[in-house]
Order: sequence, then C-alpha cells, then structure tokens
Amino acid sequence: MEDSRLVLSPSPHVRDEDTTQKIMLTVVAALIPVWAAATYFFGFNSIRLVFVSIIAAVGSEAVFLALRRKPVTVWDGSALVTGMLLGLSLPPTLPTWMAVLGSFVAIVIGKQVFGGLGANPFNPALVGRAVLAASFTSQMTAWTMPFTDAVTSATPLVSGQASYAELFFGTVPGSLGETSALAILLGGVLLFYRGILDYRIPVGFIGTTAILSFVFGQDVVYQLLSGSLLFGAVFMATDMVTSPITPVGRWVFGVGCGLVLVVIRFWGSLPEGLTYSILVMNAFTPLINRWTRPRIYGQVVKQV
Amino acid sequence: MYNSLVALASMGGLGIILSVGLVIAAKKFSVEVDERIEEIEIALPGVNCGACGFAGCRSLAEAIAEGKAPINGCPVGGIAVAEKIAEIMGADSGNAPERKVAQVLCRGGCAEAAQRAEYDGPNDCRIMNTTQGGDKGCTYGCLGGGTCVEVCPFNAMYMDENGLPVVIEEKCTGCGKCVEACPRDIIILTGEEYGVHIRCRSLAPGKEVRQVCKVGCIACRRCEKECPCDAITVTNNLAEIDYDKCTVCRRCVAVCPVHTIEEQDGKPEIKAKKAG
Amino acid sequence: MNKMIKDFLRGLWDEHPTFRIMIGMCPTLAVTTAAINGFGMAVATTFVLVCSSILISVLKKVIPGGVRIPAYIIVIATFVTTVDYIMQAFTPDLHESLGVFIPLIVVNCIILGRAEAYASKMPVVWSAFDALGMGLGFTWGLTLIGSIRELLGSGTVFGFSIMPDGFTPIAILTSPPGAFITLGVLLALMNVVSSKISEKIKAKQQRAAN
Amino acid sequence: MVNLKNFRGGVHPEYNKHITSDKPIKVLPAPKEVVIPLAQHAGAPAEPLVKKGDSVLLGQEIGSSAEPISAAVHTSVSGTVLAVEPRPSINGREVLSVVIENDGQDAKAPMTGHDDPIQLPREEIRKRIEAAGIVGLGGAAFPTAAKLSPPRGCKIEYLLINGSECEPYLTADQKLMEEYTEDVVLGAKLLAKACGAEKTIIAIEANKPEALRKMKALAGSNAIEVVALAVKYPAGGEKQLIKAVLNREVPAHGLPAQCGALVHNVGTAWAAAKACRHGQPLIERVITVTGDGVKAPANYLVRIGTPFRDIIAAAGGFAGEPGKVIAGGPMMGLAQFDLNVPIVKGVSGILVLSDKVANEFDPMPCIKCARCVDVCPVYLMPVTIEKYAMNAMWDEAEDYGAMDCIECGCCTYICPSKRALLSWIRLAKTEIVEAHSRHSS
Amino acid sequence: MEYLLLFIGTVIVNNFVLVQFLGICPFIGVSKQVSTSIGMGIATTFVMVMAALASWLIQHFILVPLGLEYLQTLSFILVIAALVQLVEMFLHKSIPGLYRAMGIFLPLITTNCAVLGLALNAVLRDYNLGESLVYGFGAGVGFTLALIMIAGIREELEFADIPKPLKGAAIALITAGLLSLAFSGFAGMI
Amino acid sequence: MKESVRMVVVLTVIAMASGFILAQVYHWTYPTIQRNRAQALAGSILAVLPGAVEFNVIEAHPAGGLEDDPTTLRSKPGSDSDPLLLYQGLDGNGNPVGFAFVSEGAGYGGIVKIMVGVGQTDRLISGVAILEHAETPNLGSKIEDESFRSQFVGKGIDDPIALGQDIDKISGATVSSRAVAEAVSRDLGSALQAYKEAANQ
Ligand SMILES: Cc1cc2nc3c(=O)[nH]c(=O)nc-3n(C[C@H](O)[C@H](O)[C@H](O)COP(=O)(O)O)c2cc1C
Ligand SMILES: Cc1cc2nc3c(=O)[nH]c(=O)nc-3n(C[C@H](O)[C@H](O)[C@H](O)COP(=O)(O)O)c2cc1C
Ligand SMILES: Cc1cc2nc3c(=O)[nH]c(=O)nc-3n(C[C@H](O)[C@H](O)[C@H](O)COP(=O)(O)O)c2cc1C
Ligand SMILES: Cc1cc2nc3c(=O)[nH]c(=O)nc-3n(C[C@H](O)[C@H](O)[C@H](O)CO)c2cc1C
Ligand code: SF4
Ligand code: SF4
Ligand code: SF4
Ligand code: SF4
Ligand code: FES
Repeated sequence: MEDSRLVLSPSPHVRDEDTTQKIMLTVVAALIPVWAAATYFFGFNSIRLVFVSIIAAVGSEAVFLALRRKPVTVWDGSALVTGMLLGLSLPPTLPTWMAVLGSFVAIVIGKQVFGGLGANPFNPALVGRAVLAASFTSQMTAWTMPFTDAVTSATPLVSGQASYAELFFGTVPGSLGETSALAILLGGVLLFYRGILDYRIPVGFIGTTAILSFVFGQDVVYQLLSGSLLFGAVFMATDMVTSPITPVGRWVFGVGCGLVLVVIRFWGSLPEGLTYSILVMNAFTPLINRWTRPRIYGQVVKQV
Repeated sequence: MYNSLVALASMGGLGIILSVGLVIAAKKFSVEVDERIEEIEIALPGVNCGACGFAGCRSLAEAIAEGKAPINGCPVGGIAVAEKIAEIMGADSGNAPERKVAQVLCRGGCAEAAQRAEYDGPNDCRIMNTTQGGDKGCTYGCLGGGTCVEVCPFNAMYMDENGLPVVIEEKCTGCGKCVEACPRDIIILTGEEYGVHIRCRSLAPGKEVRQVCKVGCIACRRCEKECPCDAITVTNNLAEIDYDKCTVCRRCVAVCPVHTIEEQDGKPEIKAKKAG
Repeated sequence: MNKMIKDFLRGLWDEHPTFRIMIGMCPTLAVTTAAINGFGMAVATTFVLVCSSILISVLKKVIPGGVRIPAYIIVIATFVTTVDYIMQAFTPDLHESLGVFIPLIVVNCIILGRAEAYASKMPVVWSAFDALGMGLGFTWGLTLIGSIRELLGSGTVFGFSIMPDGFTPIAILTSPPGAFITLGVLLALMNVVSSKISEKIKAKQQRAAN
Repeated sequence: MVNLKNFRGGVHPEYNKHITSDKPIKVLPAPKEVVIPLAQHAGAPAEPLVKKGDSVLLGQEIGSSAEPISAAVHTSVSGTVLAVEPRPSINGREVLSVVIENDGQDAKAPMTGHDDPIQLPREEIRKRIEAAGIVGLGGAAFPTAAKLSPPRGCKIEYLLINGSECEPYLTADQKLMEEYTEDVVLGAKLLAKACGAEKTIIAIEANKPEALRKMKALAGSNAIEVVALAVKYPAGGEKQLIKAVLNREVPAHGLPAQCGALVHNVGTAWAAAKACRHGQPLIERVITVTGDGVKAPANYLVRIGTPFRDIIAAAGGFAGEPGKVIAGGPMMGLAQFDLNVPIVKGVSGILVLSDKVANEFDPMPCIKCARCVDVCPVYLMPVTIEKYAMNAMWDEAEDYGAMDCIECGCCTYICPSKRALLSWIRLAKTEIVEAHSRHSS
Repeated sequence: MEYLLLFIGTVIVNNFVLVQFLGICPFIGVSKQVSTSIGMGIATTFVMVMAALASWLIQHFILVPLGLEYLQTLSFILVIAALVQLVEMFLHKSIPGLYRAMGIFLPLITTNCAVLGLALNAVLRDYNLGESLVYGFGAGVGFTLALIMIAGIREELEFADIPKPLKGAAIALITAGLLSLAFSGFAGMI
Repeated sequence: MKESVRMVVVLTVIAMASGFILAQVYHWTYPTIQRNRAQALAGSILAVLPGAVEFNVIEAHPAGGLEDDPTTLRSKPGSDSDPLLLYQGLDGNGNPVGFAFVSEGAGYGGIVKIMVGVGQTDRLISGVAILEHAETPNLGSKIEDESFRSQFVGKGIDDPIALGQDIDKISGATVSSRAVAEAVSRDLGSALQAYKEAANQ
C-alpha cells in the first residue's frame, strides 16, 4: 500500500469505449453491403478497383508519414475508408493505374499535405475522384450495364430510363457503389444506429434535393434514387472531418449540398454534381462553423 | 499624324486633370500621421502587393511603427529596405537594450528528483501543475512537460534526455514567452554575460528538499560564506544570487555540496571579461 | 561590379519573383498551360521590366515624389502597350493565347516594385542588371511551370511530343485547379531544395570554421 | 417511467452503482487521529481557534472566519490538538489543518437542539445552519447559509433538492435518501423556510426506485413534489437540473436565484435537519467507498477528517495493484497520490480504480466528429475552445464561452480521439481569469 | 433576368480568382484571416464597380470617338489608380471609421490584375453600361466569396500540423487549387 | 506651390509623350495586325469552301432578322443593326463556289466560334472550321479534329443535325460537341435565305 505510486490525472477518469479506429472500421462494415452489391453487379471489376484503391490509399499514407518521420498511423483506418469510398465511386471499367493515381492524390493532395487525419478541409476521396474526373473525363464517364462488360452511353440520371425497382436494387449502370439504394440504406442504418452518422446532413441533403426536384417539376423519386446522391449523402457528405461541427451548421451544410447538387444537375453541363456539391460545401465548412455557433446555456441572445 | 496629335493632346489633358486633382486632394485631405509611418512607407517599395500579408505598404508601415510587425516584414524590398527601416525605427528607440537570455533554475531532472505519482494526462506543465500539483516530489521544481519549449517562438529550447529544458543561448531572443508560460516560475531572464546561476527555486526546508531532490538547494549557507563579494544570500531556505555583484569567481560552484550552483557555459571572452 | 552580379543573381534564386516573393501570380498561373506561353509571357514581361527600369532610372531626378507612382504607371503602361501591339503584329498566335494577360503586365507587381525599390534610386546600368535578373528569374520560373504542365497535361514540351505513345495526358494539369496545385507542389519542392542547400552551406561553413 | 425530466446534452457512462447500491450505511468508528483542514469549503479559509496542546470536545468549533463567504470548522472527535500545521489535502496542496488525537470519549460540546425545528423562525434556521458550519455536500462545498440569502431583487420560487447523484459509482446520496428519509425531508422543509421558497421539489434519477418510492411516500404528506429524472450524467448539475425540472435557464455568469431557483443537495438537507434539531455541527457525512480496486466496497458514515488510508483499510484494503484513488466520482473527482489526506465535507466518495481501468489513452488528432459539441450540457464547442487553448489564444477561447464550462467532463468522456478537452478548457479558464485580474490591476 | 444570369455567372461560374486567374496576389496574400478578407472583399467590390463605370465612360466618350482604342490600357490604369487614390484620401480625412475598415485596402487594390482585367474584359465583351456595372459588382462579390472561403480554411490550417516545406504559400495554393476544383463543377453552366 | 506646379507639368508631359509614342507604335504595327487578321479569316474561309481562292464580303440583312439565342449570354446576334456577314468564295475564274459565315454556340469553357462553308449549287455544308474556343484541352478541344468536323460536310438545311444520331459526339465532351452542332444549325437557315436574297439582287 505504501510503495505503489498512484496515477495522477485530470478528470474525467473514465472514457467512452468508442475510438477513432472503431468508428472508421464501422464505416468499413457499413460499406460491406455496398461493396457486395457492387461485386454482384459488376463482378471482378468491383473487387479489382476497390482493392487497388485501398492498397494505394493506405500505402500512400504510410509512405508519406514515413517520409515525414511521423508515426505511421495507418491503423486508425481513415485511409482505409478513403480508399474504399474512392474505389466504390469509380466507374467499373476504369484502368487500374488510374485508380492508383486517384488514391494517391486523395491521400497526398487531399489529406496529408494538410497535416493528415482531421486537418483536411476537403473530403479526400472526393478530391481524388474530382481530380480523376478532370483528368480522364472520358474514362470516368464510361459506364457498363450490370452483369456485362458492355459499355453503355449513360447512367439512368442522363438516360432517364430505369424503373424505380431497378434503381432501388441497383441493376443500372453507374459507379460501383452508387447503384444499389438498398445496400446504401442498409449501411446508413448501421451507421445511424452506431451513432456515427448525424442525421441532419443526409436528411438536409436528400430533403433539399427532393423539394427542389419537386419544385422544378422533376420526378422526385427518380432524382433521389438515380446518380450517386444516396451514396454521397450517406457516406461522403457525412465525413465528420470536412463537415461542420455545430448542429445548425450541419443542417446548413446538408441543405447547401442539396442546393448545389440541384443547380448542377438541372443547369450545369455535368450530368452529376455530387462530387462538386460536397466539395463546395466543404469549402464553406469553416465559415459555417463560425457563423452557426450554438447559443450557450443561459445566454439570451445568439452571439454572432 | 493627326491621330498622333489627338493622342498626345488627350493624354496630356488626362495628365493635367489627374495631376491637378491629386495635388488638390493631397492638400485638401491631408491627414496628420505618425512621421515614422510616412518615412517607413517611403522606404517600402510601395507596390502594395500584399506579399507581406498586410493590406498594402501603408498597413505594414503602421504595423512596423507600432512594433506589430518585424522590421524585415517586407519580402519584396529585401534586406536593403529592412536596413533602412531599422534606421528609421532605431533612431527612435534609442540604444538597443542589453540582450537577455532565459535561464532555467532547476536541475532536478528524472535522474535527480523524486516522483510522488505517475502523471497520466496532457503533456503540459500548466495542466500538470493544476492536476494536484503534478507528479514531482518537489513542488517548486521543473515539471518536465516542456511547455516552455512548446511556447518558444524561436525554437530556442529543447528538452534533454533527463527531462529538463535547455536554452540554446544563440537562438534565445529573450522574448520571455517561456518565463510567462512556466507555471513553476523557474525560468528567468538574465543578461547574457552572467555566468553563475543557482539552479533551484525550492523554498522547502533542507530536510524536505533532500527527500525529493538530489540537487536542490538545502540552504546550508556555504556559498553565502564562500562568496567574496557578498553576492549570495540565503533567505527562505533558498540561496539567491545578486548578478550585479557576482564576478564569476566560481568559488560558490566548488563549495555547493549538492551542486545546485552551476556555471553557465557562456562565451569564453565574456567569462574572461567578467573574471578580469 | 561584384555587387552588381550579386544583385543580378538575386532575382534568379534568393528573391525569385515566383517562388520566393510570390508576386505576379496571375500570369504565372494563367498562361503556363504550355511552355511556349509561359516563356513568351515572361520574355514580354522581362522586356517591359528592363525598359521601364532603365527609363525610370534615367528620369528619377525629374519626377517629383508626389506623382511618382502615376508617372511610373504611365511609363510602364507605354511599354506594355508597345509590346502588346508588337506581339499582335509579329507573333499573333502567342498573342492570342496570352490574351488579356499582356496588358495586365502593367499591374504586375514585379515591375512597379522594382521601379520603386531599385530603379528610382540606383544608377541606370545597375537598374538594368537588377531588372534583367528579376526578368530572367521570372522567365525560368514560368518556363519551368509551363513545361511541367504541358508535359504531364498534354504529353508535349514546347509542342514536341516527349511522352511514350501509351501516355494518357493528365488533363487536370492544364486546367485552373491544376495550375494552383502544380505551383503549390513546386513551391514545396523549392523549399525542400533550398533548405537542403542552406543546410549544406551551413555545414560547409562549420567545417571551415573548425 | 413516463415523463422523465430531461435536458439536452450529457452522456451515459457505465453507472456501476450496483456495486454499493444495496450496501446499507455502516458507521465507521472514529479514527485515532483526525486531520481537519481549515479550508474545506469555497470562500475564505477559517482561522484556527485552537493551538497545539489544547484539548477539544466533540463538535467544538476549532476554526471560524469573519469573511462573508466562509464556514466554521468543528472537530469531529474529542481529544488533544497535536498540531496546527499545513497538511496535504485532497486538492494536492498543503492546507493549514488541525490535527487532533482522538481520546475515544466522544465527549460532546454543548449543543442546543429543538424538538420541532420547523417552528423556528426563518432567521434562526439560517443562523443554526451557519453556526453548524454547513456547506454544500453536493461537491462544491459552498457555504449553505450564504446560498440561503438570495441576492437583492431575486425571489426564490423553487427549492430543488438534488438527489440525482448522477456521478457513476457513487451511492451515498441514494443510501442517505433511503435510510434517513425523514431527516432529508425535514431538512428540505427547513431549507425551504430559510430561503423563502414557495415550492420544494426533490429530484431523483430514475435509476433509484427505492429512494424515489420512500421519498414520495413521505414527501407527499409534506407538500413536497418528487420528480424522476432521466438517467444521464450530469443530471445533477445545478444548471441541468433547473433546465430539466423547471425548464428555466440560469443566466450566463449569473446565479440560480436569478431564475427563481435554489438547488441543494440531499446531504445538505440532512445536515441542516441535524443542525436544527440537535444543534449538531457538520462533523460527519455519508460516503461511498467503491471501485474495482477495493476489496469490500461499502457506504459509510464517516467523521470529517478521517484519513483515506483508514477508510480504505476498513473497506478491506486494495484489491490488487491500485491505479487511481479518486476523491469523488469518476467524472469530476480528484485523483490522489497521498493516502494521508482526510475526508472533507465536500467529498462524497472514494473511488479506487485498478491499474487497467485507470489507463489513459494517448490523444489522437481530432476528427471533428462533434460528439463533444453534442454532449456539452451548456452547449459549448469544446473542440474549438481546446484548439484555442492549445494555441494560447485565450481571448478567442473566452469568446467561445470557456468561462461557461461547468467542467462536467462529458466532452472528454465522449471524445473518440481521447483528447483531453476539459484539461485544456480548464487551463483556458485559469488563464482568462488571470488575464482579467492582470487587466484590472 | 439576363443581368441576374450575368451576375451569377461572374460570381460563381467564371469566378475571377478561381477560374479566370485575376487578382491572385491579394488572394494568396491577404487571405489569412476572415475578418481582413471581408474588409478587403468589400473594398475590392467597391473599386471594381467604380472601375467598371470609369472605364466604360472613358471607352465610350473618349477613346472610341477619338479613335484612340490603343490607349485603353494606359488610360484605364491611370484613371483607376488616380480615382482610388482620391477616394482613399477622401475617406481617410472625412470618414475615418470607414477608412479603417476598408480604406486601408484601397491602395492594395489599385494595382492588381482583377481591377484592370475587369475593365479590359468589360470593354472586350462590349458590355453596355448596365452590364458593365453588374459585371464589376459580380466580379467583386466573386472575389470576396473566394477570399473569405480560403481565409476560413486557412484560419483552420493555422492549427494543423502541415509539413514544413508546404507551410505558408504552398499550402494556400494547393487549397486554392482544390477550391477551384470544387468550383469547376459549375463550369459550362452559363 | 512650385512643387505642385512641377508635379502637374511633369505628369502632363510624360502622359503626352506616352500618348504620342503609342500612337506611333500603333500606326506602325496596325497594317501588320490587319494583315494577320485578314489572313486568318481568309484561311478559314477558304478552308471551308473547297475550290475557292478568294472571297467577297456580302453584308446581308436577312428579312426576318436572326433569331435570338437565349442559351448564350454573350452572343447577341440578330439585333437588326448588326448585319450578317457572308463571305462569298470565288474560284480561280472568279465564279462563286459557295459562301461562308461565322456562327457561335455555348461550349463548356465559353463561346465556341465557328466558320461554316456552304456550297454554291447544292446548298450543302462544304466545311466547318473552329475559329475560337476555350474548351478543355484534349477533351472539348477535340472539336477541332478533322474527324469531328467532317461529319457536318454534306448536310443541308433539311438534314437533321441531332447530336448522337446524325453526328457522333466526342465522348466525354457532349457540351462542346453540342455547341458546334448548334452553331452550325442555328444560322444556317437565315444565312441561306440572306445569300439567296443577296444573289437575287
Ligand atoms: C431523426 C433522428 C435522428 C437521430 N440521429 C441521431 C444521431 O445521429 N446520433 C445520436 O447519437 N442520436 C440520434 N438520435 C437520437 C436522439 O438524438 C436521442 O434522443 C438523444 O441523443 C437523446 O439524448 P440522451 O440519450 O442523452 O438523453 C436521433 C433521433 C432522431 C429522431
Ligand atoms: C457536472 C456536475 C454534476 C453534478 N452532479 C451532482 C449530483 O449528482 N448531485 C448533487 O447533489 N450535486 C451535483 N452537482 C452539484 C450541483 O451542481 C450543485 O452544486 C449542488 O447540487 C448544490 O447543492 P449543495 O450546495 O447543497 O451542494 C454537480 C455539479 C456539476 C457541475
Ligand atoms: C475538368 C473537366 C473538364 C471538362 N471539359 C469538358 C469539355 O471541354 N467539353 C465538354 O463537352 N465537357 C467537358 N466536361 C464535362 C464532362 O465531360 C461531362 O461529363 C460531359 O460533358 C457529359 O458527359 P458525356 O459526354 O459522357 O455524356 C468537363 C468536365 C470536367 C470535370
Ligand atoms: C461517417 C464517415 C464518413 C466518411 N467519409 C469519408 C469520405 O467521404 N471520404 C474520405 O476520404 N474519408 C471519409 N471518411 C474517413 C475519414 O473521415 C477521412 O479519411 C478523413 O477526412 C481524413 O482526415 C469518413 C469517415 C466517417 C466516419
Ligand atoms: S521549466 Fe517550467 S514550463 Fe519548462 S518544462 Fe519545466 S515546469 Fe515546464
Ligand atoms: S521563449 Fe523567448 S526567452 Fe524563452 S527561450 Fe525562447 S526565445 Fe528565449
Ligand atoms: S469529440 Fe473529440 S474528436 Fe470529436 S470533435 Fe470533439 S475533440 Fe474532436
Ligand atoms: S466544455 Fe465544459 S461543460 Fe461542456 S462538456 Fe466539456 S467539461 Fe462539460
Ligand atoms: S499578378 Fe494578378 S494580382 Fe498580382
């Protein structure tokens, strides 16, 4: 009793069980149904692209950190998530080396140059995707029908030809992970129940898109189910690092994403604006945080 | 040729209008300002490129005059401009004050000082200090969290293997940030030529000091007796040195039984000057 | 003489307009989609820079302080317009691709900056050398950026195919985002290089001292 | 469980109350030697009234102060004063303390009681509470008498008796409510009378059904309302309690009285009852000794000034290698390094955590998950304040409400990156206060 | 409606900084703090509207009638510079509050590409007076938007552990690149 | 005061000198610049009109005016004051071989300006040249490729020019392709009409 030195530390003395790593692995788990669906529809390409993206992302992170002589913290799982999401956001026929380049850009330009985990202003996976889209536009817009390797001209968003059921189950051309609304919702529910997903962003995002689609006389359900809206709203807009931390801010963020998405979809020259809608709102995140500070308990007027 | 003359005339007209306008405006809207700002502004390149991070040359000039920006704040002007500004500013600020250097007045690192607990929390001395006073046996000594190193804007400090901060004297500018940050108040600023320091701040009685630290001042008064210039006095269980009186004869260093007094490895010529 | 050479060299590295002082960024980013554009732009800028430095240095006694900036602007704008028309006449294609950025040389901070900081105070020859140094610094900077962007973004340099046949150009490098990112990365590389160099110099000095 | 009173924010740590919730309160024999610090309350320390060698009677006043915010200190044993000297106390500093050797006689100093204290005039109740040296037993140890005189212009409408005991592990308040129900209710009535409250509400977390039942049974006949709180830390925080029960907010940097409320802990009520009925000063309290690091967790009635060492020994000693010994609960308690420190008025438990439970984690980079923002019961942005504090940007930290932090620790508890948010916020608070005092001087 | 489209187009689709590469120096130089950026942005917007007006007047009442289009660059920059200086002096003397908030940025704006580029572009595209003013206003707002956004990000980056060689301008440029990438989604819209 | 006068004088003198010098430069380079422009124009006209060696300019004011194109902001053709310029190509013998006109469409990076040539007798498109564009290099810029442009040759006013069916678009550059297709079809009718009117006179 005399000899043992006691531990001295500031309160609180107990901590919640959740860790960054657990959160990231849960996201991976939530992506498994999506990946499974992608593999079912697009076959080997799904396995090839996602694997390659993951390996390139984690590898780039490890190499960069090693070069900086920093602890190689790849086990936190964030690069894994980035790689997986990037892989799932690619069209099935993309050449392997492009996926590698995209993952490299995502991790290095999108994340590590800003100081690594938690410091990146933009969603790394989307940075990777956007760079690929801007560099290899034709390869990034080459879609295939599920179960075939036949290149088709357009996704349902452009062609406007798919039934709700097809869209819901995912038997339509599109990026690997975006086609099956069912699988995405499954993952989303898991994230929500694990308390990882803040409902405000997806609800704001999807809700705004739905309302504006209705206002502009579009087929609301079709707009929601086609394209990568669901995938992005559930897995990418909700990236905590690049979305606001205030409750009101997360509404603003979600609604803003929806607004930009609709503007690009309906008036832009790109068929799908998801990547850009989230990236644009990422850029606003610091400002949103600053201007949506919660009212402190006991304060009467909201501070600006 | 006709067109050339039209060009000449219209540009001339424009020139007259604008220059007259500016001259009148300069008279009419002249505002009293700090002369130095004006002078610095003239010394600056005046391109208002914003490379300095300020809103144009005038803002930088104001910032320099108010001491909010360094004299070499303009990257465009380079060294030449910096020198000129130094002249302008220097003329005003008189002789450069004596260069000060930070001194860490504690020698009780991991090897010398006892621990009373295992600290497990943020590595910041200020937080350690408010967490039950920290894990160190001595409640006066260095906590070893390296907050001083952290706050030093000039990278002039590092933590040694023994868990004590070390000041790199060439780099230290005497800004005093570390002094402010240290929760134990064991860093002081001295003139750089002072050569002997009593590196302990403990006011505890000798007996208690012995229990917690091998190199803490036990107030034995030997240094006080040994000092030929009455530079050392022991009050409140702690020897203190009057730097003005000290001639760096180093006799106290030799007699201190616990090696609390330490000679600063300063520049040889300064030591010689002081000794001679 | 020695100092003059030093002043001249300053613009090439220590006070490099693009990589160190970071001025004249707009043309640096906008026209460097191809090496030739960057080179052409830089040469035009250098021409204006040298000429206006010389003229301003000549006129420095005549121009009263109160109107010096407008006066310099007139001098510079005159040279810029001259270059603009000469290029339009003799290198119409290049003029076409540089577009509005030729007249914008007027507001390139390098020129007014040099005029203010150097030419208005120094003898003519010195000013010319200083301006030339800065101009050449700008030239190699822009040519380098242009070459990199052209090489990776189109597979060519100065219009010559360099990359192997299977090469797929990375189009983003020729687009606005690519311009920013390329320059950012290049800047970081420059920082690495120059810190390596200064480390070497330091080590050498230390060895010499010991 | 309909209509539980709730508030926004807060966390759900492992409560671990089962360890001691069925252990009745045992009276711990007085130790051989007590160490009674003269500063165990908020406000000015008491001045010693005794010196070395004096002999003292149980309950005799040994320290007092003329300062408006302070409290009298009494001895919890009879015997001889061994020393009046600085001794380590639970806050890690040495505090002037009176060390008394227990003669085992428990010879009582004269005490004046009243059989039906509720008949006492309002001012008299307050005086007796003051004379008894009663301070808040909920943790803050703020002198109760001072709280009972609301500032001018404020009318106390509601007295809330805080029986929530939201700190994990601790069961002292719960057992007190179960076993001393009558005293607590009487105390509540006395406090209500003393502060002039129109209505008294006793608030208890829903996870203490027995206490709720007993309290309801007794309180109903006394026109006191008993409400059940949703089980969530920090339901017992004053501001959260007021928000949950009354749906009012204490003005920022203001007092509860400004929104017509006053909050007192059940232990305080119990002490007030004893002071008025028996004239007994505050010399003992109920504490919980618990955690996986002690062999026999229990609830004890202990004398103020009993060293931790003796209490832990009574609870069977350490089970295995101890990691942390905490004065208080796991969320707000103070880790101790010296077992000679004594129990003081504000300590409601000793929690001993074994080495493995006590392990801290290395902080990882913040992933901006905003959980800290979501759980902060005063709606701060802890992550932002932490960021400013780590970069010594105290003005910005203040602007983001650092001074409003109640130091509940929810943010630090929930952070998946294991960041020490509260430590940095506390640092910011200290620095801000310092800057202000520097500014005003 | 046409004016609105022109405005939105200038603010977002053809953003001066992110797409057209005009005014990059202040965009990199004065974007370290949001508060400064707001002042700078407002001042720039003001100067741009003024420049649009002045250059339109010069073009249509002096240069075109006299056949002096080749003096465009010279006369525009001269008049803009002089006007800004006048306004600055006026503010400094008469409205010191406004001067402190905005006037201090004025000299910085005179000699940047965005303003002259605006004047030249407006003439090049043959805008009428109304269009010119909307164009100037839109360009200013677009500049402000880009400036505030990057300033918000850069304020956050102050706290990040950025690799040393990338600190400062390099990371600012990369951030600007990603910002520009985000905005490239609007390209081709108007 | 003297200083002020000096300031005014110096600035005025410099401004005058500058004006004068620039006038000289302008007059010196003007002919060359004009020649360049003419050559470029001629080059593209002759390129879209096989067999032509020179051309005439016809200023046409088509009866109904040109339709306004709401899809673009910057182009405002068809305002009545602006004539539609038709370039009549002549062969070595001075016989007309067709005519060419300039049209434009909204592309991805901005306006795409093209020259369309129409045969004299068959009234079918004889060639399309891209004058100006700001499309993405290697993507939209493929509209300059011969393989893309040649698809328009042989189409007439009655032929549908629907992208994706009649004209293969450049993959990944729908917007750019559409810009050209629209530019071709937009003014073709009015140009033909105008040319007929002009020929009848
Ligand atoms: C539409 C909806 C979405 C919700 N999303 C979340 C969520 O993302 N994360 C979470 O922790 N709780 C979520 N909740 C649960 C509520 O926030 C929950 O009631 C609240 O956390 C209760 O706080 P307490 O458990 O601390 O008393 C959600 C509730 C609703 C109705
Ligand atoms: C985070 C937090 C949690 C608290 N939890 C409790 C609690 O569970 N029980 C309690 O009586 N007081 C608790 N308090 C103290 C109360 O806020 C309040 O000070 C006390 O109930 C007042 O009563 P007293 O003066 O009688 O101690 C808590 C305070 C804070 C800041
Ligand atoms: C960086 C970038 C540059 C683009 N450049 C062009 C372009 O020059 N021309 C074009 O028509 N579309 C361009 N696009 C638009 C996309 O290629 C768009 O998907 C395409 O117009 C429609 O797809 P589709 O042609 O496969 O149907 C560009 C997109 C990006 C991201
Ligand atoms: C809910 C959730 C969503 C995420 N979404 C993304 C994403 O879209 N892109 C990405 O690169 N990383 C994502 N991550 C991983 C991680 O946050 C990301 O790598 C950080 O941005 C890196 O600093 C996500 C993580 C979580 C918990
Ligand atoms: S000197 Fe002070 S600040 Fe520095 S490590 Fe020691 S205790 Fe910490
Ligand atoms: S903080 Fe200042 S005084 Fe302290 S070591 Fe660094 S430079 Fe010297
Ligand atoms: S809970 Fe932790 S990781 Fe999440 S935002 Fe707060 S500090 Fe960051
Ligand atoms: S900031 Fe303060 S009040 Fe808020 S959760 Fe953290 S410790 Fe509690
Ligand atoms: S070069 Fe455009 S603002 Fe400096």
